[in-house]
Amino acid sequence: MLTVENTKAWLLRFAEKVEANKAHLSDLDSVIGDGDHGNNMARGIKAMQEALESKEASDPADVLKNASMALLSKIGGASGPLYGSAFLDMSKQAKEDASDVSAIFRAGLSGIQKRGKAEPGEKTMVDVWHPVIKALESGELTTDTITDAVEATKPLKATKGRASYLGERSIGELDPGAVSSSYLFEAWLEGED
Amino acid sequence: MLTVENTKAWLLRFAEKVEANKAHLSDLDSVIGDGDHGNNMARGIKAMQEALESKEASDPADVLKNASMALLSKIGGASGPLYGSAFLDMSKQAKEDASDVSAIFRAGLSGIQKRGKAEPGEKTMVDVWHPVIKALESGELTTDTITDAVEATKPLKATKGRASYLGERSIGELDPGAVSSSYLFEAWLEGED
Amino acid sequence: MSEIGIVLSSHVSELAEGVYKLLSETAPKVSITYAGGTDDGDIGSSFDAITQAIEENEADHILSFYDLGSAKMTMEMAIEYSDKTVELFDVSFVEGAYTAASLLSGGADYDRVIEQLKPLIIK
Amino acid sequence: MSEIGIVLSSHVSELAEGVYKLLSETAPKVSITYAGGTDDGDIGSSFDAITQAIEENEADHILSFYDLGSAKMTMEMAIEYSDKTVELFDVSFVEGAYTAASLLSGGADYDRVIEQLKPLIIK
Ligand SMILES: Nc1ncnc2c1ncn2[C@@H]1O[C@H](COP(=O)(O)OP(=O)(O)O)[C@@H](O)[C@H]1O
Ligand SMILES: Nc1ncnc2c1ncn2[C@@H]1O[C@H](COP(=O)(O)OP(=O)(O)O)[C@@H](O)[C@H]1O
Ligand SMILES: [Mg+2]
Ligand SMILES: [Mg+2]
Ligand SMILES: [Mg+2]
Ligand SMILES: [Mg+2]
Repeated sequence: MLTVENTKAWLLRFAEKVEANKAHLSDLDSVIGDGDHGNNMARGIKAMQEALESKEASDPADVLKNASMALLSKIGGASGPLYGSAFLDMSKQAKEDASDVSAIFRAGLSGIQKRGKAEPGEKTMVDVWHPVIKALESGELTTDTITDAVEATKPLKATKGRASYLGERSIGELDPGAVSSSYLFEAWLEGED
Repeated sequence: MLTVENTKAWLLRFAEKVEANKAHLSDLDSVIGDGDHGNNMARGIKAMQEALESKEASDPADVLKNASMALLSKIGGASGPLYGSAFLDMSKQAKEDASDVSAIFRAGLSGIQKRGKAEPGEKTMVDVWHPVIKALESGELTTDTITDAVEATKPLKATKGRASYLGERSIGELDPGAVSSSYLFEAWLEGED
Repeated sequence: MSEIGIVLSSHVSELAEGVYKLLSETAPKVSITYAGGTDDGDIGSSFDAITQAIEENEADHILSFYDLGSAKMTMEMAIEYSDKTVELFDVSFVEGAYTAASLLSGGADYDRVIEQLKPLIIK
Repeated sequence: MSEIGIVLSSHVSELAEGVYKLLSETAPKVSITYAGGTDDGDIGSSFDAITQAIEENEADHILSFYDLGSAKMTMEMAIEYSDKTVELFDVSFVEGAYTAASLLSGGADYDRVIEQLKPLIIK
């Protein structure tokens, strides 16, 4: 069940993790992209934090919508419209039913895929969202699921996003967006304890 | 027969005509291009005049080569490398044989075509150079030949250069480069009187 | 003014401005607006800047062009939030936008522009 | 530094600089030089500026990209006057140059770059 409070708390934990790993995210991105994913995400979550503090939210859907707008407007990279779409569609689903968390995350994934057209296996954030949501739906989500999903992006060849320009050369590295997405789910799990 | 003197005099007459018709050339170019052909040519022939005055020339081939370099460096539009190639190849041919003027012009045309890959009928300067040289070779070149060649570019559809982006819409207008080329040949004819 | 406008979305402010200049020279009567880079002037795309480029365009029917994928996705979001009719083309950025601008400036109609853009689809 | 360099030739100074920035972000280890506009800063191409971009590039083997036809022809003249090996690609300007820069930066070899540029040929 999402509430205004646990949603805010979750997103703030997410923000902390991104902030703490900003340099790591950019390093990953500099190998198979343009090296800005950490900066992009840090800019986005800063705006998100400000929005969470300053904007009224009468339900968790509002919280998610405010986060969406901040991430969309401020990230500045491909991950901006992707996280923006994810949170927008999570917000819509939360409006319908704030109790079904799996369905909310599932809506987020479908927002990402609607926007970015990536299927699992293309070495994007989808490769974390997809297995994590499956595990969540069957009640088996652990930090291992998340870590494994991130690791599994290494051998993949990128066929979406900037890394796809590298072709075979993208093999052997973690996908930066997969890593930042893992923070979102880890932050969620920590609230479930 | 080309000499240093008659070559210089011819090119200076060409320069005068371009200067006098600068606005006209740009107007024509603004209809089916980007409106700069007059400015481009004026910039080029100014540099050419300066080169003709300041640079030593021991034979007509040198004169043509100096003109080539000035036009190539300063015109700034498609007509730069085209006139530059024309004069460079005319210079090479004049080096071989300064007495055969038709062969010199023929070399100029082949320089233009090597560079721009245009065939007659594509609504470019080639549509003036080609019939004019044919007339010259058969000893029948008159100002009418030149005027007719220019007029004949009107109904053509451009398939080379910027005007080609207009497709059918390029039909019904004179080609600016055909007009500037006509000045070169009129200036030549005036020296033949 | 042409009834159809053009919006450019690039990752780099200079790139957007440069394409704008190239197009404007040949198509002074087409409304062309652009967004380039993030709000801080970094390389990236700005939802707000793209939205503004769409809104400031004098036309209600807009053909839009982008350089790389993320400028496309941000543009798509902006399109969803806009009331105007904005079409996004997966064509070569500079050449596609230049073709559209030339044709619109020459008075070509919508169908003709679309037809000429087809061979430039590369994304 | 990659052994292969990239030279950009555009009609507009900002456009050349913008593409340079886009490429440099992703390919800091590739020598990329550029020429844009005429010597007076107008829209057009400069033989001298293109020649300089070729000579100043740290590589002797260069892949070159241009926006419109006249930048191509001026580049061709500059290539004829240069001692370096400069290859000119009739590909989409921004996307082609970005593809080449990414691949070179990732350590791809010449053949791989050529192969990836093929689908981007549009001129
Ligand atoms: N089409 C797409 N679908 C899903 N995820 C994508 C797509 N394109 C890029 N991404 C994700 O975005 C991440 C890169 O984000 P970022 O560096 O912020 O943007 P940019 O590539 O524009 O610099 C990638 O690691 C990948 O996970
Ligand atoms: N490929 C080509 N072959 C021959 N002539 C050409 C070609 N492309 C353009 N031209 C000529 O160049 C003229 C335009 O020159 P100009 O306006 O100076 O250059 P730009 O088109 O770059 O602005 C056209 O009118 C045409 O005669
Ligand atoms: Mg990035
Ligand atoms: Mg980026
Ligand atoms: Mg012109
Ligand atoms: Mg021009």
